[in-house]
Amino acid sequence: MTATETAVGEKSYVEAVSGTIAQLMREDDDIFVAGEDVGAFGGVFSTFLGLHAEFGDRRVVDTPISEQAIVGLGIGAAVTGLRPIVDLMFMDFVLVAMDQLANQAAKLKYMFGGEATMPLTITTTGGAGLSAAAQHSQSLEAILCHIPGLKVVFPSNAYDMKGLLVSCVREDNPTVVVKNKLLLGTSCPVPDDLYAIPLGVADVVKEGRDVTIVAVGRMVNEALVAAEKLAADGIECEIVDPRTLQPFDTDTVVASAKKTNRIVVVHEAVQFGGIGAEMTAQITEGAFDYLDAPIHRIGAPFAPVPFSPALEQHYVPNAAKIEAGVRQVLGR
Amino acid sequence: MTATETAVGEKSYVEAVSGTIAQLMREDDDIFVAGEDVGAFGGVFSTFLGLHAEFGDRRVVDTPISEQAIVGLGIGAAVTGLRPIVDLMFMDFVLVAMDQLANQAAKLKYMFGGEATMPLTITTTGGAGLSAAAQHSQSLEAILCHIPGLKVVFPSNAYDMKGLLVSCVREDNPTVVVKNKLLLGTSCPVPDDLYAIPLGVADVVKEGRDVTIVAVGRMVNEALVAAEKLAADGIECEIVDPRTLQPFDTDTVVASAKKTNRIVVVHEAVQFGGIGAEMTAQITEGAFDYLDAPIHRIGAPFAPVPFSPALEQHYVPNAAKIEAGVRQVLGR
Amino acid sequence: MMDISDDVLRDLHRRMVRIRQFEEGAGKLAEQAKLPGFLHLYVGEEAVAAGACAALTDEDQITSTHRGHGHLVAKGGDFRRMMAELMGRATGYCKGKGGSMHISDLSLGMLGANGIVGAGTPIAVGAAFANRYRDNGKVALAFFGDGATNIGAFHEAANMACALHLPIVFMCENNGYGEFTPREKTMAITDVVDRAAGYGMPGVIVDGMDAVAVYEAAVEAVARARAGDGPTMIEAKTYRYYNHHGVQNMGVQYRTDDEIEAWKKRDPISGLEARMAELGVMSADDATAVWAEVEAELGDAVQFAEDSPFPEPEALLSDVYTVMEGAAR
Amino acid sequence: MMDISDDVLRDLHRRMVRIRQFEEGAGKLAEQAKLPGFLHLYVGEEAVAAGACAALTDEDQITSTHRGHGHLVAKGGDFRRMMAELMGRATGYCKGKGGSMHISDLSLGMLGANGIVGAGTPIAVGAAFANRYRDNGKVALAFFGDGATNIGAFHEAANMACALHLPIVFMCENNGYGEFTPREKTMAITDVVDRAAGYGMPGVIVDGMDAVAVYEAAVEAVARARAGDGPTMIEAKTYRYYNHHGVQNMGVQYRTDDEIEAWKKRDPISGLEARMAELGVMSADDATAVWAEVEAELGDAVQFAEDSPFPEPEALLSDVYTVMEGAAR
Ligand SMILES: Cc1ncc(C[n+]2csc(CCOP(=O)(O)OP(=O)(O)O)c2C)c(N)n1
Ligand SMILES: Cc1ncc(C[n+]2csc(CCOP(=O)(O)OP(=O)(O)O)c2C)c(N)n1
Ligand SMILES: [Mg+2]
Ligand SMILES: [Mg+2]
Repeated sequence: MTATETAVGEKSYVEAVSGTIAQLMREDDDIFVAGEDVGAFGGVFSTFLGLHAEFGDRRVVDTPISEQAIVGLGIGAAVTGLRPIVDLMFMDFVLVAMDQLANQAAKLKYMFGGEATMPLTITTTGGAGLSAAAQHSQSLEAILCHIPGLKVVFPSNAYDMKGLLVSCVREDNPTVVVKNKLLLGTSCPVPDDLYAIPLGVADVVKEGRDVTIVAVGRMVNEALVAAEKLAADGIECEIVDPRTLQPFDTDTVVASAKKTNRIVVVHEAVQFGGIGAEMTAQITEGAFDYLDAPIHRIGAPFAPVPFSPALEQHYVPNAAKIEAGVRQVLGR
Repeated sequence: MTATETAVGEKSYVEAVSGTIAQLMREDDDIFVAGEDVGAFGGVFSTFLGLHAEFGDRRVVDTPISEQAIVGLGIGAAVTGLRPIVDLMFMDFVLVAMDQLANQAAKLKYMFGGEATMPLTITTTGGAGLSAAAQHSQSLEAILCHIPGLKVVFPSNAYDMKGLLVSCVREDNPTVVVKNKLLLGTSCPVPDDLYAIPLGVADVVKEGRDVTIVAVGRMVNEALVAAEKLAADGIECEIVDPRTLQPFDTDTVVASAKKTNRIVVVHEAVQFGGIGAEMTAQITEGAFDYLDAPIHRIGAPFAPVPFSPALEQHYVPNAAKIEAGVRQVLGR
Repeated sequence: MMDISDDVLRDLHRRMVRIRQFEEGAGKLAEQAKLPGFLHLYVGEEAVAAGACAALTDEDQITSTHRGHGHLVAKGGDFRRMMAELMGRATGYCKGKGGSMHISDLSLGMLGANGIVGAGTPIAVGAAFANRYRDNGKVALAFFGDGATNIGAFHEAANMACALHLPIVFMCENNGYGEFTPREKTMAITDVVDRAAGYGMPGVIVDGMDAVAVYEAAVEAVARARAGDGPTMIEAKTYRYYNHHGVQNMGVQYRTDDEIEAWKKRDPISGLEARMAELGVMSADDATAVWAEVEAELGDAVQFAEDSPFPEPEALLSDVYTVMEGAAR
Repeated sequence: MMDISDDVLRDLHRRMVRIRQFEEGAGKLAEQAKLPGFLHLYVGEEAVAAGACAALTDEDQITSTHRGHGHLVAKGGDFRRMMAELMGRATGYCKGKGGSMHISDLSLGMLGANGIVGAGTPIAVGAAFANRYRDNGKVALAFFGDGATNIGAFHEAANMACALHLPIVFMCENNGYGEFTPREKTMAITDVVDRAAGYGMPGVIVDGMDAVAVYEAAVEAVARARAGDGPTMIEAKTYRYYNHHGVQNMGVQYRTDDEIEAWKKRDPISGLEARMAELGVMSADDATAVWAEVEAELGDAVQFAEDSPFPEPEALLSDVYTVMEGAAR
């Protein structure tokens, strides 16, 4: 984390979204926000709270329930020079707007031979844990990362949220910022001033020599809990948070693999075809001779997200599963 | 290939679609076909030719340009007892219908606690090579394979097309059958009678001891060409065609990896996050101690599909790239 | 106006009371934190589900929305299995896998609540297609909100149903809001039914606080569909008493108390009770008896649900696919 | 009827002749297998693009379709860069990366042909939003086909534009077919413009074989939009002379020769030439001169394209992203 010389206060993940957007909007009139219930209501997750009161109808726009047109609105406004921030309330709704995201926003510049710029930020909220069931709990980042032209960030805490959001909004390419439902209420020290965390740079959250845990989003917290338990047994975990999933910081992850020789990758998404598969492939490619054990992947099982808490708690990866995974790759 | 005791004739990949559907429709009135231009016109790739003439308006239905409603039509009809075959003309249009596919068809049974059956077959046509550019050339199977509830088949020749299509139409779960544009005109001996190739069973297309090439769809042909060239140098390639990508036949692929110890995986889709990443991860998990070299992945580069033949020819993986990949994993 | 029999009036009343009690009961349980997940209550809109479903046979199909309990109750849903589902129990309609937003009963033709706005409408088109295909005389009816008519899936469904001339009824529950945003901000028209002409189907507006009015319009539309005369759109002007989800009208004042009170004065159940009393069809005692009966049904269902086991962890991996006899995997 | 100046008539004529010649030229090259990929020709529909774009300024934006050459030509597209793009050359509008289906010129406000039916319309809404946001007086115009009005993206775009009261014109090219399927099979209405009322915007039908009629309607709609009075839908009844793609009316007889001939009798260019001759605005010689001039422009463009290099393989990986100064990667 690069500290800046400004006041630092405890801020929640939610404030890291709404407050940062407000700061960015103050310095650039080209930025506007559009989405369902983002206006006076402030967004169903409160991540846009206060924006409408400060910036009014012109810059904070309630839209119809029209995910395709919401993204299209962003594309058309971005390609004609504005810097839209558009919200898809739940990450599951990305699937409703998938053509506009993947066939239009992602490809437009390339199809036009480079002429266009697309400074479009799409925010959305993913993840399970609220008994919101199969259509309101998904983690679909692997799908987005497979589409050339998009960039995807997945902040695991309020500090990263602010820094990555700043980079995304200032980026001239379409970005998707994934908020996590269970992180919304978490907080950590966050500088008051704007600062940017560059896209494509992983964060070594914790150094360790025995094993590397590559953890995505909220799983970073679970990895920290697991690491603490393992430390009691003398096992030192290194934890790498990619922060950006597309572009992916292969170098940092591979360097860590070369150092520890044993790897666990963990994300909330379904394991089959998840971003962990790509990570596993990249680490195998980049550090084959350094690996002392098969890379252990942890993701959700091959099922939709179940409703009942009795099932959902077994569905979502957690510290216990990470701990077990680490013990497995270490053989102890 | 399991041979049946019936007449066998040379049939094209296109006939393997249209002819097989006709045979299936003759024996089961619950089967119908719906999609854009599938009626009297026979589909833009002729894969539905003759069906309307034989079965008429009731069973072969031209739809509006409404990919979401086309899939929804299939879902509603399947859950009330019919066996729809619905067509999404180009695989790129899967993205337009993604909510109905991934949030509805795939999850309905699970969300309903198992009560529903969903005998829905979705056909679509993917792949590059026709200068159809970024929105008419994609291979998006990795996205579909990441969604629990869908099954995905990717036939590499007319024989497999027939047998897999039969299994899909008779399957009580939603399946996606991916036709490949450049394979449409290819042909091979195909039994006249109906036969089923079970879903989830890979085909060892060619045995060999030096290296395993896991090749998806049309890449099987390219792998065969590469293998022939390599054979001249005394390199014996084993070629595995997964045929079904979801469920994936891990056992056959891992067994081959344990035998040859060196692996190349190849598909047309973008390499980052492609199904090859999942294969690589699974092979690493299942045959870690057997691998003598990093698994070599071949896929499209991280860019949309370009229009100009001058670019597209370098975009799509081919025999030369496979040959180079094999030489790399063998170090010779 | 149709000649409505006393039995129909009693039937409409009973359906509405069942919805009201189920929803109020669910709301109370939610306040006690006994219901996980989101809860979108149907209270206030009972006349729509009751009127529409009374016009259908048990075999006819409906598709529903995120606000689906009322639809399932109106179609004859079992309180026990519903309440168990809302509590995430193994005895629930979906074995605890779906919850409030995916509640369904295929045997009653209820093809599922749906968490994706508008996504049920193309599925209803598919059911209607199957009905026509089999010539089985069944009709499909799609419930959806005013907000849902702004989404692409609804449009494609409405157009396809008309193009294929299917036996279907499009039943719009216009409660004036999509979540916390009033209709005026999201569409430039006042009456959703103005969209019907663009698909080539007739459209009618009914008072969605009047179950009889909804019933009459639905009977006509269902008859049209059954006769092979194609789709109809009905717009029922209605109102939800509670918040978009949960039981409080919490947070930002997106609706005024006056507005809420004005609608409550037109309550569909007390309205019908008054009318039935006037017609001599139902005395105050009769009405009380219905409420008491349903209250007992609810109490039993809550008890059943609370006594029911949670699903076992193994259940996580079943029901993803239908297991095929003799198939690989 | 408006008072149309002689200059406007000449302008409309010239735009149409440029489209016709470009398209016939492209068709010939396709027959010689010189054009890779799909080719969707605009021949027959020239009056729509010409009339609409003549009503726009150079700064106004358009979004287009798979059948987009005509739109770009009408907006002032450069034949050289267009032809080079169709041939996949590095000198083309998209450096050979987009081809016919993605041809675009942002400097002319042409925000791209589009391979996904209907997908351009929400993008036009975004451009219109930006115009209003900046209060720059510009208007966006979305071209789309009759078939496109059946897809969700169109619906969402039309509704959103009306809800937000944006400066936009929806220009429907109703040529009676979506690919090989007649309109009658895919919608239950005859006039696409019947959909306009469902969004709350005025809708007008014009003769799409008459550039002046299209122009007049477009001028009015553009003025409305520019004045802040919101969207308009225009339906131009027109016809494509060639097949859905390619130059032959090959394969299944989905259209009769009689039908094609009847429309050709109402050819938009010869129609306008006759009218201009009658009005004394353009003699036969004048007309011939225009054709000859454009023919020379075309010949030059074809030559330019054929002389142009193909893109280098390295170009494959550029233009995926805008490279950010000082950014990681
Ligand atoms: C595609 C999609 N977008 C957004 C949502 C979030 N959402 C749930 S209910 C709702 C409002 C729906 O409004 P309406 O259709 O009028 O139904 P009502 O809630 O008023 O009954 C929204 C926006 C969703 N579930 N699905
Ligand atoms: C989403 C989508 N579905 C299907 C297609 C295939 N397709 C290309 S053009 C076309 C017909 C479009 O009809 P219309 O909008 O009337 O335009 P026209 O070709 O008549 O100008 C179709 C179905 C597509 N490109 N995109
Ligand atoms: Mg509503
Ligand atoms: Mg058309």
